[in-house]
Amino acid sequence: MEDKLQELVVELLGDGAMEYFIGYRQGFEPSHVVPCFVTDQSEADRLIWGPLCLQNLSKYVLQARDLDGKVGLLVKGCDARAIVELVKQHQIERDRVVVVGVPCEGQVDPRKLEQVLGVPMEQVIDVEDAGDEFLVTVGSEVRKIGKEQVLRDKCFFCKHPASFDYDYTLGEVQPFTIDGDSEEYDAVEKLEGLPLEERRAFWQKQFERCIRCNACREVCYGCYCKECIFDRTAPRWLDRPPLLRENEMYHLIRAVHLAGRCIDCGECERVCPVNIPLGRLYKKLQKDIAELFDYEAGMEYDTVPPLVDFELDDQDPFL
Amino acid sequence: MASESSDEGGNGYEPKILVFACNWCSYAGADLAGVSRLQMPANCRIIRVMCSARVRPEFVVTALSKGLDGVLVLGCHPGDCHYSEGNYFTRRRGLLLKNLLQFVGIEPERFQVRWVSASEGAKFADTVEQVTEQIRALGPNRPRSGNQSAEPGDR
Amino acid sequence: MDRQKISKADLGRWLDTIAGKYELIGPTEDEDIIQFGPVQSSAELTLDYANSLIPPKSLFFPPVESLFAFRKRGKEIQLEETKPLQQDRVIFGIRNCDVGSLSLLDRVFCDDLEDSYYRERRERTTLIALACPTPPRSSCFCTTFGIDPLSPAGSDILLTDVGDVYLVDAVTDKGEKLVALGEDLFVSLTEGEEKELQPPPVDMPQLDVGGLRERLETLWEDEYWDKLSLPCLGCGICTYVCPTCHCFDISDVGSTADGVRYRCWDSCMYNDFALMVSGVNPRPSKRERTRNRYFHKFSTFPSRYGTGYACVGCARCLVHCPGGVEITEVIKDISAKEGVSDR
Amino acid sequence: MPKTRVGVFVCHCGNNIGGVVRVPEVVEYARTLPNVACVEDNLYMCSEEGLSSIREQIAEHGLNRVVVASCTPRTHEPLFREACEEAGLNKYLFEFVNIREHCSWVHMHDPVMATEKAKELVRMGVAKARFLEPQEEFESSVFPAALVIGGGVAGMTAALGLANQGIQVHLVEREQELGGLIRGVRTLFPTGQASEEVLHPLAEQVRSHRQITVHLGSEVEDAGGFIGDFDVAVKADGQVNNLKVGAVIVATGAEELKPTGLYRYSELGNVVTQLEFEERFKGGADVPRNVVIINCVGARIAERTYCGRFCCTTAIKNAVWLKERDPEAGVFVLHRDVMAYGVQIEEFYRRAMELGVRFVRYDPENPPQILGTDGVDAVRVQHQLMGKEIVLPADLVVLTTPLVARDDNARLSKLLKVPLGGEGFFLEAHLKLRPVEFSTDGVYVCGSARYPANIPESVSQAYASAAKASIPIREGVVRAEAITALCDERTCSACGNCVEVCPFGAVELQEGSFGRTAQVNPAQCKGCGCCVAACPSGAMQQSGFNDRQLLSMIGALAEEMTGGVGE
Repeated sequence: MEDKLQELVVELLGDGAMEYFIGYRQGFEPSHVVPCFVTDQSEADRLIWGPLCLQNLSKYVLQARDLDGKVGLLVKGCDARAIVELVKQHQIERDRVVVVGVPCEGQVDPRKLEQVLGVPMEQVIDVEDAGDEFLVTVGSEVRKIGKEQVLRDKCFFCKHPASFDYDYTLGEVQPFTIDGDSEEYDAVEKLEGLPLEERRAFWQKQFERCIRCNACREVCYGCYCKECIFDRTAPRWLDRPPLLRENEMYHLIRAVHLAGRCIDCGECERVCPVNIPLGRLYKKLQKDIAELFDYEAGMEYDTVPPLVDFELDDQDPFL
Repeated sequence: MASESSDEGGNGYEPKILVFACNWCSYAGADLAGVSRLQMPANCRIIRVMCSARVRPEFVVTALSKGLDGVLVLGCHPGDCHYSEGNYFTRRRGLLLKNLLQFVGIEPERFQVRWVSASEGAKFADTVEQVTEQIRALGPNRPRSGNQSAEPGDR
Repeated sequence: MDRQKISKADLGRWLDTIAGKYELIGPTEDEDIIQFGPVQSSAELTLDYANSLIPPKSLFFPPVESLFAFRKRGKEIQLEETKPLQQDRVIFGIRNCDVGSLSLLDRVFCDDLEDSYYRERRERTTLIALACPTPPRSSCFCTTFGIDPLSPAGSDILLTDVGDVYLVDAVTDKGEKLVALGEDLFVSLTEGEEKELQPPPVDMPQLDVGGLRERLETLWEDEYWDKLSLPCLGCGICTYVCPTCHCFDISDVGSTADGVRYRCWDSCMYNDFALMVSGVNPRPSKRERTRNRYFHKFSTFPSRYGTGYACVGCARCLVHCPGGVEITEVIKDISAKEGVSDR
Repeated sequence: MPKTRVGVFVCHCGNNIGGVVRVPEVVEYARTLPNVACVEDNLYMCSEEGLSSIREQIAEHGLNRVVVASCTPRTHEPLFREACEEAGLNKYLFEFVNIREHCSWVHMHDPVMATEKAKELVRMGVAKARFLEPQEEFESSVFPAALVIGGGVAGMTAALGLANQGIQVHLVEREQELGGLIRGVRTLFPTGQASEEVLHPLAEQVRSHRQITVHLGSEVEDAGGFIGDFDVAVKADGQVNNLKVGAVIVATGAEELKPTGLYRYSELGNVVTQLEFEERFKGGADVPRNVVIINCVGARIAERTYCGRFCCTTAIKNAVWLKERDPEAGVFVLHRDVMAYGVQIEEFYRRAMELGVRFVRYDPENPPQILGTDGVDAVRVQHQLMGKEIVLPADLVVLTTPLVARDDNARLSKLLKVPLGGEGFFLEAHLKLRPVEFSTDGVYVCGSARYPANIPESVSQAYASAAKASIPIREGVVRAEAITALCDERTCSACGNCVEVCPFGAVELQEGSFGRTAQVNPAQCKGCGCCVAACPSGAMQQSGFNDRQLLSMIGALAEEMTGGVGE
């Protein structure tokens, strides 16, 4: 599949069909995959694809808006929904992006993999998708690990493994099975089920850790505001010091802003250097929005986002 | 940060509650309560907005974060909005925000939305009474790391 | 003091003795994150770590600290200065890259413009460095910048794991005082042991940084920065995990009557970092900001303070950058740049 | 930029505020607030003395923001804004703080808390005032025509009131005939004049007036727009007629309560309401001899607490009519109290007694009983004064019921965006100060649509509403309050949320000097602020209610500096 991808990129760059292509490459060590910007045909051989290609690259199309030509992008099924939302939210025109879909059969959560293997990721040389399991090379040994042990949480409940509205595709998704009896909203419901005090304690502990590096915001496709409300000085919504209450405000307000736009790509949680389980916050909103307003982000170009829409008979608990 | 009245829990604790009231219905309802001399607890402070849909959720989060004990958003009854549709947005935002705040452990009583029309002076008074008592029963909105007590560093 | 040893079993007892007299700080693990934090007893420490996520610079230059509280009563304003430390403290387990970063930060905070908060913390802290495990992580490159992961330079005591025991090098008075606290636990090495108990040599990739600064300084207008900044997301992770970054912001939080003046970390990667009141931003795009970061590390800082490069090879930014901007690649790329004549 | 200088003016409102809130304490407190340059109090801030003190202080202290802490902006804001303007200060640099309706009147027994609250409200007001900005009002033209809904006495009078000033009027009447409720009334009290004598000339004037277009058998199907520019769809016989008008008068009247279930009404043929009585015996033939009239039927009860106001008079009128045509008739009026207010009606009441009408007070706890099987034979009532039960022979029982709001009011209230009160009648902007206007500009009310009104009342209200409605039409332009939304195109990222939520289609994404951004058409914007709350970045703001102003109020309440330290 990598060959096919590289050939396609060489061709598209050669035709002038796009100015550059955004995919993945290996970083400083084999298990470290980073975004790769291919501006020249000669660099196309750096492109890779595999279960460690975690990033949602959609955010990068925003900075390509000033280009004269198009930008090409490798998207997994989940990430494709960000493109839909960006088009819907008037941030890009669909025909300015060359969407290359890639069949994804699940991504690896490096933290889970480290635990299962008992060795740090730096010793992992390769991870290959093999249907219901991953083939993981550690040193000279190849180990088979069931997907259910090491999949990213979001992949368990993947509803959209196939690319969505692509210009080119690298293949079809092969069906695969995952054992396990967890449900999509388990983590959210577990928290919902706790007494209020415990929920509070849980989140306070999370928010307290936040160093406000803004990585969750910067990586998020939906955070495309020219000037973030948190960066405004008149008025100043948020004090700069990362005190607990400021951090809590930051995360709650961000959640409110992303409500109905979050496509659950999981980037915020993945990049958080202090492991705040932001996914749970966003999953909660996703759950409520589905239940209350019957809406899922990123699925269609022509639906109205739920918080700028209403029904006359919306639930009304407010007396 | 805390005023004398909201310093401590227990006896003598007086919650401080921020109320947003839409100009056309709820603010008028509050005026009517006044004209009718309906007596109520003195814990609410009204900010007048033209429509309840002007109340951005950030205001609610900010107010609670800054230590106010509760936020009450009042609007026209659904269907009666002066601008036809505003309070429908208030309703959706309110639903979601209420759930979100509860999810992170903020008592649901601290953020409430109610519909009060221009003729419902009595309902306004009752609402103020109820919400005040509910929040009084909860006690002070525990500050998230007060200014002086912040323990910086040690990360 | 001569090189001594302490058995692994006794290390905890010594640290607990220290904890009775000092504030003891060391590596702990919580939510899968290694961080340096205060502990009551050695049992709370973890020894299974490569390095902390947030560098221990945070113990001297905290992510957020109150400088003073102010209170206004009528026309009168009272100030209450914050005491940086309640107690003398000991940091156990610091790695040599981070020890190296402190000597760079000392220049920033203690040279001509002294920062009393930093200085007090520095003076009242004893550092027990722990030599790095072998082999080092594949990302580490501290030796590139002349840091020896097995040297006691810069710390008060160096502990080196050589199997059942730690070798102990107390190299300062402060260090010797600590050793004295656990006197009977420490045994001097025999001559045989001196030779025998040696950590294996560190094998680490070494980058060529000779002439890096000179070459970099010719690249101010180079297109390289455009391409390099493409994957940068503009978050502050690289600067927050960097042991040598030291930019901060000061702001007042509180009411008009009561409040606190805080200092907190800031990041040159933020788009509003250099924004001026007039609305002018001298570093308007990621290109300028990325360039600034590397210029600062490899040119501005060395020229301002007459030191080596402001990088200690800890590799934190390399590992944690969500965009995959790799400082090692930058060093290689700059060194490989051709066709630009030296100034 | 000149330094912000806020003047705070605290009103005692006689004893209304000063009797509860310790005004001197509030005044002293206000002096300590940031940017406050002067603080004054006055017994009545709205008096000429109070207003001139505002004007003088503006000049003396170079005030560039004014805060008045007194009653409600809903009635008094224009007055204080005008005072500011007269002193050369843009009226949008004025902020109102309500310490009467929202404070002294509702915390009468707690002066300590009320005073604390007043101080905080003033603090919030000052905080907002610091960030107020001068505004220019947007002018729009007024379509020179008016719509009057309802062709009764009130509607016809209002239509004539406008038409006689040369204003084009559309009069919409649901029935096929003009006249409304009065068409079913035989005579009018206290003169006893036949209703036709009033109705026919009035209807004729309306019909023949060249400025009035009468739409009979018509109903308002849909309405939209705003003062100066309403679009109204009027439906008749399935045909929709679209009208454009600048003002609307609601004169839809009310209807008589049909007291089903009370006093065996609708069970017995000879138990009727007053209007049915007048209709049935219009010609004066076959009038029964013994008539018992029961008042307060379905009024002043738990589910309908109000007094119908002229039901008593109606009962007296018909009792007198019965007695005058047959002095031997037995006419009893069973009542709870007799409301015969004013000189003429009191006189009329006395005349009824002189004619031999017997007034018997009954106890609502023990109401009169209708006796008889196929029809009424007699009425048994506990005579409160005599303290014993009496049985009155009756050939006919007439029930006096109040007027009730029309069911259709709810629909019309939504279309016109005007409120209804608790009993379903239309609710005016202010009982005393704006009795024929709604809060919604350009819509007015008169007659029994508001509350049961007799003919003199309906007529005077109709004149009043016509006078009010003619103001914008004759001026030809209205100035919209400058509270519209405004997009900062520099920071707008064109997400389009504002476009989606705007109820008026006033926001569009358009190419401008900063690329594609949201842009607001001030002529269409009604200043609700929906779009502002929907804007994640804060690029969209509302004049007079911007984030900075509101956030500074929240901050002031929480005693924080949010909103920035004063400039």
